[in-house]
Amino acid sequence: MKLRVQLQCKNLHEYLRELSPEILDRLYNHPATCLAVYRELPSLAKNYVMRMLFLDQPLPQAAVALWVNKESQKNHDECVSVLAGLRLWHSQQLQGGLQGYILNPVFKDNLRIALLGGGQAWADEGSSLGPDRHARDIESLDRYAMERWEVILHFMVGSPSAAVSQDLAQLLIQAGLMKSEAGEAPSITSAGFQFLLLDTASQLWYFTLQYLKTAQSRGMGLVEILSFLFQLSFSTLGRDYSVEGMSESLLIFLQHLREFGLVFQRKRKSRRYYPTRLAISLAAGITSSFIVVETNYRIYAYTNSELQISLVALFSEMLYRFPNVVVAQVTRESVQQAIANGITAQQYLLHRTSLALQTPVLPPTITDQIRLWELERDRLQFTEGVLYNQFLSQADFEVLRDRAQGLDCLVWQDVAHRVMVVTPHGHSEVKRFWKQQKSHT
Amino acid sequence: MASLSEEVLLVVKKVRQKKQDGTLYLMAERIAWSPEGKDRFTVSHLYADIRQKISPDGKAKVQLQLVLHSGESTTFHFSNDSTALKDREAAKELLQQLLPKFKKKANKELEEKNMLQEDPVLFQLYKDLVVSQVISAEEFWANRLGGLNHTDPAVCNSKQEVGISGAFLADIRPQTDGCNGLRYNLTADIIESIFRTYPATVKQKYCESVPHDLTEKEFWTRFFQSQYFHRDRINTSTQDIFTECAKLDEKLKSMVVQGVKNPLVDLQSLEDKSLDEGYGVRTPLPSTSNSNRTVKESSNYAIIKRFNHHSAMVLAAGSRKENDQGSETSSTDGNSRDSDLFQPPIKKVKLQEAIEYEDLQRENGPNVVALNLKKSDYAHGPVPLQSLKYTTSQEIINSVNHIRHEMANYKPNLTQVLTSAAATSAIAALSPGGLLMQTGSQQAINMVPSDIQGELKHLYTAAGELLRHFWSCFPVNTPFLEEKLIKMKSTLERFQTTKLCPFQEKIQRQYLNKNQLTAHLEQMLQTAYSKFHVWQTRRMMRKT
Amino acid sequence: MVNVHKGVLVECDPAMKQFLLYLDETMALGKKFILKDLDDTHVFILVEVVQTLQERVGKLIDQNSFTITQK
Amino acid sequence: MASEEEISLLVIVVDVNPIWWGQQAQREPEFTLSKCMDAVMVMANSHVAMSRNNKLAVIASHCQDSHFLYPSQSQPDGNGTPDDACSSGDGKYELLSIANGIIADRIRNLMSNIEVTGGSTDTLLAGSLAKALCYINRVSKELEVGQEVKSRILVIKAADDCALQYMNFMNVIFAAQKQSILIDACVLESDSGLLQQACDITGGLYLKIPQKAALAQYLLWVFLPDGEQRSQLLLPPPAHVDYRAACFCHRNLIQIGYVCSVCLSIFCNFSPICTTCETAFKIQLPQMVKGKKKKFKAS
Repeated sequence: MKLRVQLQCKNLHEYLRELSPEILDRLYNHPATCLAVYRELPSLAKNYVMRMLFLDQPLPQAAVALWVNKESQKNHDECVSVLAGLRLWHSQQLQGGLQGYILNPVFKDNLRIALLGGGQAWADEGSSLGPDRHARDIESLDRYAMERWEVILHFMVGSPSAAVSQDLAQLLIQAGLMKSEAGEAPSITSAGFQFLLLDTASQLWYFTLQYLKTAQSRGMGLVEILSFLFQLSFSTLGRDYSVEGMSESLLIFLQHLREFGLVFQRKRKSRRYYPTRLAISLAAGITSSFIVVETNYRIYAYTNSELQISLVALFSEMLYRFPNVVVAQVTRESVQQAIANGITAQQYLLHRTSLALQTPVLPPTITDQIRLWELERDRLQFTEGVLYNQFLSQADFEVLRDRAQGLDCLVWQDVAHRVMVVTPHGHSEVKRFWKQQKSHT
Repeated sequence: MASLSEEVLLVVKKVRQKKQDGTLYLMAERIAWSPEGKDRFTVSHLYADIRQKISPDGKAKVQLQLVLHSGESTTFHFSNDSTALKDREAAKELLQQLLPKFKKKANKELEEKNMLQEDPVLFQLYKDLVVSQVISAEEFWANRLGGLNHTDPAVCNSKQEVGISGAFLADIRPQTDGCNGLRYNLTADIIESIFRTYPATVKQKYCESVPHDLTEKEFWTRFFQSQYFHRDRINTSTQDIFTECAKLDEKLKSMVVQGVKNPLVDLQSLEDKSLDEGYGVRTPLPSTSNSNRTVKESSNYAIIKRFNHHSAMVLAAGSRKENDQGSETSSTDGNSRDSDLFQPPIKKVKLQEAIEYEDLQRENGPNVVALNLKKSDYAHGPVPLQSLKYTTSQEIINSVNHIRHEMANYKPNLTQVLTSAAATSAIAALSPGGLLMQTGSQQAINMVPSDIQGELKHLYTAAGELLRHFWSCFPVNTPFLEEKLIKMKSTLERFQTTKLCPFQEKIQRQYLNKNQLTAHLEQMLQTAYSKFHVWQTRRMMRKT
Repeated sequence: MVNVHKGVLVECDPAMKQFLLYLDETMALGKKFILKDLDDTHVFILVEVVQTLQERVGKLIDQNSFTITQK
Repeated sequence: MASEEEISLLVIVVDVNPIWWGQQAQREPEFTLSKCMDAVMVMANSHVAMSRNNKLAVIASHCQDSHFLYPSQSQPDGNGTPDDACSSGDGKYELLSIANGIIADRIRNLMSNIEVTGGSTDTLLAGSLAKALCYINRVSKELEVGQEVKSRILVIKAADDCALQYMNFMNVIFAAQKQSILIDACVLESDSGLLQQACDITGGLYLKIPQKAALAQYLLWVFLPDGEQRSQLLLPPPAHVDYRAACFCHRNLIQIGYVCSVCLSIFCNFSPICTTCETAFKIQLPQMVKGKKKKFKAS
């Protein structure tokens, strides 16, 4: 009886939609957030926002509805709902009496600032503290970022070399990606496995979202962090920013980001930091594709990253290793094992697809076989339960059956033979009920 | 009896239908059958409905089967032992004469039905105009069917001409009557095909001889005799009217002599001739000198020749249809026509169209000659002279200084780029119905729901139809056209009041200012009216 | 009188069920473990055998399966 | 999120004819070149802001030559520190502020050191368009394997057409059509036949704005959405394009005329010798002229 944690990776939108209105409104106080949110909108909605950007009074909804032609009415409705859902515009009573839309003023002003300026600086750049003696070029930053990130992943797959701070390990555990029995080193969970399969951007997002979830618990302002994050994602690569005027919690946050490799900071105490590509591509991902799968179940992985190889090794058995390529074999055992680790064939395929070099990514024979292998595992389905049988009368059976259904703890029933199975936790309740039934009669 | 008003052409007693005795009536319009002792018809078919009649021979029962267009069929069994055959023949004869009369009518109605079925738009139109009494069905169809044949030949030509079965003569299974004579029963179709096959000879003969000097029956008897007996005699008796037909048909020889010039179907050219037959001297055609042959050979040869001739004629009949639309009544002399039918096209052309595909051709561009232009302003291209407002150098200097001064300390100041008021006015101009969204009838149509659009479409088709009728009356040179014109005018007005106005009111009610939808319709009607008035006034003047 | 067994409800395809019955009567797991044969896709079995049963089934499938790939 | 969307490249060609703008400034001081440039920048910013992989180029079309305002040749990709440290002191998205900085900088330089030689006073629009096409071509060449670029050109037209450029202009238009590049035109002052044809041929939008003050709004409304967004929106209907040609002899528009079969010059009445290429038409009889007479493509 294995439980499958389905780990879903939301994008910015779904996340924001879950936030409470007041948080949203507070979020929109920062141009960066507005810009980020704006970018995530569906294209039609973007145009709507742009069209209304310079308006101070509401537009009649009827007029707005006539912006699109009939064919794309559906998209229009979608956009309207999205804009309303994110509280980007409100419907407002026009003097004429009919309903009208008006952009959320806070959002509008800050988006304007982001586009046209006229506000105050997001954060003062490093230029304020003169040129950096140890300035970093973009390549080194990328290298830094990737290795930092891979260290985390390594740590998750438990390769000895990788070591992360206690804080980070804690975070991983809270995120449910790893679990640690008291004492020994934390080990990866099935959720963790699935996490490994995501592409970097999604990993980043999942991780960040997990972080944000726990943010309050570590006494950080969600809004503050988010805005900083977005601001980071809109900063320019290879440019240094100063930590002047950052609150304590933000500084802590910065340290975490540093550990994830989202920002580069030479020393803990150094006054300037460089955002890396990871941070900037928080909204847009970077995927590496390096795998070729043949119909004879062979995998050629063109990589020499330890992590990648160990990932490949997770789900297939290694045949040969060369300096820049690894040859592996998808076998029933390997797939079974992967599935035993709680990865559905779907994700398995997805992962392969996301990494595969060129389309058509996976030969159908392979995909089908993998699905079959998955099905193989659940020939038997076990459900714990308590069996009731040998009822004296149909009436008794039905009374009890209905009761069980009422408590919806009924697993299975056979009216003809007056047999039913209830879940264990339902059992006691049902039994009590049965007792008092008998006492009545 | 129910309908004795109509004249009864033939009454046959003792006719069974579904194992029941009764009487068969052939009337002017229909064939009917009433069971014994009843005074009403249980079976009654209009001749128009009858597709064909079948009279199976050599059966124990003497039967007559009628197959209708609708597919079902009725079988009458002539049970009067003594006269059964006679009765049947009589009935058949009569039907023979009657059916063709009605065929045309039937076809026409069928055509109308089919057109309605296969063309929903037309059907809609039909409902709009005819069912709602705007115009009568006759007018409607008069134009339609006519239109079919004239306006778009594509439709009417699309029906492929059915050729003649090569064995059509053999198919007339002659029945021996006791002593060694033969009975042929010719149907209209057979006769038709005979004419098509021998347009030159037989038809001509038929035309000139049949009505007056001999009856149809005799004619055909002779025909067949000549067909089957007199052919293989070399010397044909002169009293046979078909002699010169034979002469005419001799031109078959000439065809043979010409041989097949189309290299693609010429089989002889394929077989390789070794020199030894005649040592390269072409052996003379058998047909030219058959005197030195034994009778047997010649008779065989004659038969073969007959066959060839026959099939040649059949083929010719088929192809003749293609190049003249069935007007061989005019073609009294078939020979010229036939011969040029068999006139072989030029070998080269044939070969080319067979082997060359123009999409495989690579076009060799014409060698280009450099264009030497004398006038410099060629580069201006075909653009009109715009009124150049010549700016004096002073102005130029001023403006340049001005702009230079302005831009010298230019600093982008985007926040003030647009005032809300300006934006609003711009949006007003850009919103549907606004200044810049005018001339958007297609936008207007986009805004109304699809059912309205459909309605409008129907209105348009209907109006178009009526207007077509209206304008087709011009120039008005016959009284008929006049009164039709007047009728159409009133029809148009009726159409406007009954159909257009309600629609307009409706959309007025539902949508604010969408009358640009119907503006064009209105306009069309108005033009028609004005035209009508002009015509009327002129007529008045002519009257006075 | 109603009587009650604790156990595990197994749902499977008829073929698998036959296999289970076979295991049961041949005492393959050391004892009889099927408490009640409910219908041809359901059986009710003892809790403790589930683990071993799964292994047995796994073994069965392994026997039936062969490697498609050659190294 | 890691979706390989296609890059959408917008090239804005601004007509900065100094003479026209100078006169314009004298005519109505409330809408000057600087205002226009502001509007253009707003348009540019909103295009860039729309999506991470939207690219931008701005070309100033002058009466002697045409300059790239953005991206600057020094940093082709454009996102780098500008020459003068123009930083987003005002909370603007850095990329944008940098871009705006560059643009402002260059237009300033461009306009401040112009000396008008009395010769040409017309905007070299055709040249600028050609430049735009070349740039687009270069960008599409520099792409990685996965991505493809959708490009369009937005012309902001101030001064009048120049007949001299007709040929080059037409060539540019048809080149653009071949590349399936939209050419949009936003006309400030007087309708431009050439641009009308350009838009009609390449499937772009042509708009003559009624009030210049709201230029930015018009740009954002009509020209910001790209191809597939336009298919969903209700936008101003295409203007009726006058395809009538003017005869070479009197330069007046004609529906039907005589076309020289050699050099395709158009004449409103028949002459036995083409005045342009001096081809003599061998015709015995004047009524044989019908042979030479072709119906000119009428709108």
